[in-house]
Amino acid sequence: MRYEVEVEGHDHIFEIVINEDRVILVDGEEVAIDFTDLQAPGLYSLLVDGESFDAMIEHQDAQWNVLLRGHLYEVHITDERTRRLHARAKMLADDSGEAKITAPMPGRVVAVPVEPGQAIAKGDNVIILESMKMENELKSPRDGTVERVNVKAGDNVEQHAVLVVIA
Amino acid sequence: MRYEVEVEGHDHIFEIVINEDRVILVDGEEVAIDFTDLQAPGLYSLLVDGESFDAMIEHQDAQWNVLLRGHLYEVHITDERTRRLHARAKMLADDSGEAKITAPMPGRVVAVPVEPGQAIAKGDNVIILESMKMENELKSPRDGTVERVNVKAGDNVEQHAVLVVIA
Amino acid sequence: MAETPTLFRKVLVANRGEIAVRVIRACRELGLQTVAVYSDADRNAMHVRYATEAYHIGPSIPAQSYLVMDKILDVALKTGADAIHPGYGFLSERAAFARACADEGIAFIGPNADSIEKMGDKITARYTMQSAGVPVVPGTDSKDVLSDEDLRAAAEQVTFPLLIKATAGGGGKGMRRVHSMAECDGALASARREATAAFGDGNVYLEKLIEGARHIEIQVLGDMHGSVIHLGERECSIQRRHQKLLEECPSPFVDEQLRAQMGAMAVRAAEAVNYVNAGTVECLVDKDKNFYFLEMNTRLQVEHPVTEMVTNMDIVKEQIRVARGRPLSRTQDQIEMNGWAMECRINAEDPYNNFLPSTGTITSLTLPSGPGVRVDTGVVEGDAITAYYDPMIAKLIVSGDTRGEVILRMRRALSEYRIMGLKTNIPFHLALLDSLRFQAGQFDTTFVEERFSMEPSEEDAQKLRPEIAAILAALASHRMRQQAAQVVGRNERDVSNWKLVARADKMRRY
Amino acid sequence: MAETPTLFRKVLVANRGEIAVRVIRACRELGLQTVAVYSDADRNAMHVRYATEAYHIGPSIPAQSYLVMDKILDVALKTGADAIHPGYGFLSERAAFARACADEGIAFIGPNADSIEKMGDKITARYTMQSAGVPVVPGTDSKDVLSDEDLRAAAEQVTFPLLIKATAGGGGKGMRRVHSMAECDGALASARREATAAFGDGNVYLEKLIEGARHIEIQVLGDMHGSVIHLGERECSIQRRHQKLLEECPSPFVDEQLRAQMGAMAVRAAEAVNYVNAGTVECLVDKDKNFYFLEMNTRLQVEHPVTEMVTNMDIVKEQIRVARGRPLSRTQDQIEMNGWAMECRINAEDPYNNFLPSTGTITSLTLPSGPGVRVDTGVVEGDAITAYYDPMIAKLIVSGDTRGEVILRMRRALSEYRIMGLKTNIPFHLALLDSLRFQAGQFDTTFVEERFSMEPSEEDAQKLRPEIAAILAALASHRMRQQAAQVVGRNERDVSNWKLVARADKMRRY
Repeated sequence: MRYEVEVEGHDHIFEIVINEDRVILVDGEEVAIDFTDLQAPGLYSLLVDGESFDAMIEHQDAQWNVLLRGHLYEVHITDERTRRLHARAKMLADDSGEAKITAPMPGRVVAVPVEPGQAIAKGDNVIILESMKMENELKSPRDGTVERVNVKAGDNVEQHAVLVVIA
Repeated sequence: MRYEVEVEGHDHIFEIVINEDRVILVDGEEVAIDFTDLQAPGLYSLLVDGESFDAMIEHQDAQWNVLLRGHLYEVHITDERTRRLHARAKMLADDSGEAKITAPMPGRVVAVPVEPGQAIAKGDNVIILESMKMENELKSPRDGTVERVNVKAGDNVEQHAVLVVIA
Repeated sequence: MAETPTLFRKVLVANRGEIAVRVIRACRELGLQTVAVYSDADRNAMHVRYATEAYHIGPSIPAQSYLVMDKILDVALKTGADAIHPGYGFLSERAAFARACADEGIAFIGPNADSIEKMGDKITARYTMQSAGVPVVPGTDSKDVLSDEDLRAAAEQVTFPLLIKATAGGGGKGMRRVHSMAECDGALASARREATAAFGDGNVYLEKLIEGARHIEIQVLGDMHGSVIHLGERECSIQRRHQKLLEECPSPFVDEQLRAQMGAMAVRAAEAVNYVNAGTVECLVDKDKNFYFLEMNTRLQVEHPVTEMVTNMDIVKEQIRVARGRPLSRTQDQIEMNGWAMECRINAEDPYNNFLPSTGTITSLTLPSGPGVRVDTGVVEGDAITAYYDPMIAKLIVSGDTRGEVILRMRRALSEYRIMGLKTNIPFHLALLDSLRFQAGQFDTTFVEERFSMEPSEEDAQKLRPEIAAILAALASHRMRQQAAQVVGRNERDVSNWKLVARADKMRRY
Repeated sequence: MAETPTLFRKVLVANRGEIAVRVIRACRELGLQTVAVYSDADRNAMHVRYATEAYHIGPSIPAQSYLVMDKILDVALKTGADAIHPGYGFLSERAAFARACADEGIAFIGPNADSIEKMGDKITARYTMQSAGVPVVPGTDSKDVLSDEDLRAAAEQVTFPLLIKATAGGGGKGMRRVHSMAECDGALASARREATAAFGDGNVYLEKLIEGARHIEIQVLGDMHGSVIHLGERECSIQRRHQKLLEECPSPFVDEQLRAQMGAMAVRAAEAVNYVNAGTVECLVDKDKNFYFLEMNTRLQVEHPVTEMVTNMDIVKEQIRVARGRPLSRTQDQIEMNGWAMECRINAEDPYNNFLPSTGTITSLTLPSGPGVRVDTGVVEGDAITAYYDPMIAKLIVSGDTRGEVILRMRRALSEYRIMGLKTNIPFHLALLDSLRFQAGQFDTTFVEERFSMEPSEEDAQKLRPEIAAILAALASHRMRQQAAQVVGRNERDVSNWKLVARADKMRRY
């Protein structure tokens, strides 16, 4: 099986081929590995040429988070075909699709300092959400216009609820 | 559901009726309880009239081991009919059925100080088994005669293997 | 003031989480019975299971359970508890609660209601301290309730930058930093809102923002026989949004002379309110080692363990001792500080995503252990972390001979700590320990927010291993596909294999 | 003798389990890289995961992996390790291994080969100690290999009761207590068999059995500059079949004077063999406080942590320090003993069934934590405990101000320790701590076998709660039936519910 693996923030794309149990190909080079998953779901042990790595790994679809030696690596895995499709889709969507501001946790909306139609800049506060007794400011991920506001001050919201949509 | 519960070594038999969630009958008396099982299989929390008990429970068939506040209770649970049958079977079997000496863990047989036909007393050594680098003496649970010896010195045995049968 | 020693038999712990467990442990080690109280969310919590008795007191929302005095007093009376330990937060600094306990003949393991009152209102506390000759941070000097208009006027006099603080405050709630008049209105509104939510009291006052200041506090202990001693300082400048994240004892900034001065000041402050039991005098210390009284926390402090490790005194046991009317077990002369200790607060929050709180179920948990490592926690595997309570799920405390040894040991312990199922700030602590300024002890209260980043330094970036991360992700992904294929390919799984079940379960959760 | 300090960069740990983890932790805290070695059974073990590098060295049987010098030296040379820490057991007391390390230019973190040799052969050690004026237990005085006939003859002179001991011995292996000539032959045969299996050497000798004696040992440390110091004693009389189960520091039986005498004797013993690094002089102490040299363990001792807690010295870091050629960090004058510490060895064995070893997979694990609690362990949840290795899976170490506080704290910690999936001796330790004789410090090495029972005392029996056990079992049984019915009654389980999966899994395992 051939994987294209992109490690974000480090400008690295690796081509990794996994066929045998103990030897994989990384950008064409053979690498001796010993990979096991531990009882705890998400905990793995990897030996690479004897070097020992203990990692916590979780994923959502093609997005993988690898916590290794205190650093978080965000990793995208695709096979080649999927990768091309994604690249194109991303190009089309960038700065033109909708951006949804969702509730990162359950909480109560304290204030909504924006209203539909309003132009906003990246980093502007769009929602103030109280959770665990603290106010948390949710900011716009990019420039745009407020397309929809689904909540008002005082509302209790569930995790992942879409609060505001930026167009 | 009605259970007859015998706690060994304490000469207690309780009749316990469980129908509702929060109230059970113990020997006819209502007892308020709150019983939950924790994530770890075998770990339970019980509140009885507010008193808090944290227990480790495991069982094999009708034999339950309850480890509670540092003490092990051996508990037999039966419904009434089963209990009567068992009592009768036990009466018939006592001191007359076979007693099997089994390997409590994998190991190597070091010596077999008994042979078939030999009369032995309760507490006599019947097998010396080496495991984890120590010799362990397995003793006869009662008086009787050695009926069968299934192993010889030097044999490697699996856990639960029947080593000697006492008749 | 002297009272006959009272023998406690049973202590009710009016709290939850790690501090309830901490108090129950101390009681068990003193042979005392314990009574836990719990909300809906906490039926299976450690504090319920470790206590001798446990009683349900209502829904998960604190306002309907842990904050309801009557419910807790009812349990105490019903169970015949001789004493109540309030922990920190919740009812710990409510004078009315201390008073209600006293009225019912139940010992409140903490200061008397008067001391709480005098220190609880931050404005009154400022006055009391000024009268006792304790230096306070310059700020609004009125004892009256201040309107927004009053505050705007006062702001000009206090001069910017300044802090808005809640009169009933504590824990950074209702606190806002303001740099100019333009920011004033918004900050006032938001501070009052947060203060109202947290304390049911929206009143605020102003304090000059002392720039480059450290937050250093002194632990004090008083008994009913008039003795007050201090146990030295704690360095608490590592904060984010006024929430402490890492504390240490001693402070790398404090020398013997400053310790003696601050200690004497703290004892004076405590004596000014006839203080009994454990308390903490929080101070700001500026670059020139001038110190200012900020507030006194009239309760056990979250970070008390670092003082315990260095002074070798069990502060909770000492609290129980003095609440029984006995004299403090040591005099000031007998307090020695040996070695170094550090505490990392382990919070359920995502350091890679603006420290947003993270909720979920702890699917797997490995505690660090070995020499010099202490964990004070209130959660075990399988526990759910909800939005009802504080996101702090544990305190990792490390001690050793020197600050250097402790930093290396903390790094080791953090890297052994494995919490699966939700995000924690462990990567933040690791990054902090790697920062050269932290290692050199060069930081103030603004350090984390203004001069710290989760991005590795250039030097540390050299040590990154993106290829290993890529290999790990690819292998994990590959294995998951294989296992999914296996499971789908069977009509019936081999149910005797617990690992397979765990794996199948894992896969579904992704 | 003095050598230039060597900077270590990388240490190979030639061991497994808790002691390998202990050494790796110390190395990490010193900024040293670590190399682990592992057998088939240990691929996922903590020591493999916590080390910087890890190499497979063969099958699970120690004779084909952890005991094979060449395999370990190969890994050291391949990885460029500067030093090897042998832990305890395995190769730690093989003079040939220490010598082979030296020949390859690798520092052996332990004494030199000559010291090991002189102390390793127990007969030679007796002679050496007698020459140095150290009192030894009366016994056979021949240096020759003794036949069964020789030994029977010598037995008459030594007089019964006596002990048969393995010449190459240690850890109680090949040791037998003999009360009369009639028992002699059987005991000799079985002792020789066990000694051959454990050491590859079936030679034995005889020692008078000192009745009512305590097993008390002195920790010593030596450096390459000729300094030898002692860190006081450890009380190790709580044993079963010559296996220590619980150790404490200090000993309730030792006063300042005896400590000084035994300490001086231990230093003399170490100096007699030019001892460098950490070692332990084991003694018997009779009722009248006469003490006799038993043997010297030329390695780190299992129970070293109790000394660490009381002297506040990290013995493993000190071992690395002196192996680098540096002087000891403290002189004898600087050694202070403060407070009390106790260690319970947590073994996978069934105290209710003649302490038979228990194997299996750890399905769930909760470590005790909080103030004064240290756990040194080599296993985590999911690990399999096999019959290949020692049944000791962890050491629970507790420290506090007084022996009384420590006993109560240990009770508290033991009751928090939850290991599911196999039997452990935790109930034994709890019962021991409850015994009045133990609490009073009145015990000798025969206490556990001859005067202790797992049955509760009459007083403790009053506290038993058979009705609660009955209720618990009935409720657990009832719930299991209900859940079984639920699962069977559905075509498809709700797979998003992880608790249900865990329960279903649990049920199948029963």
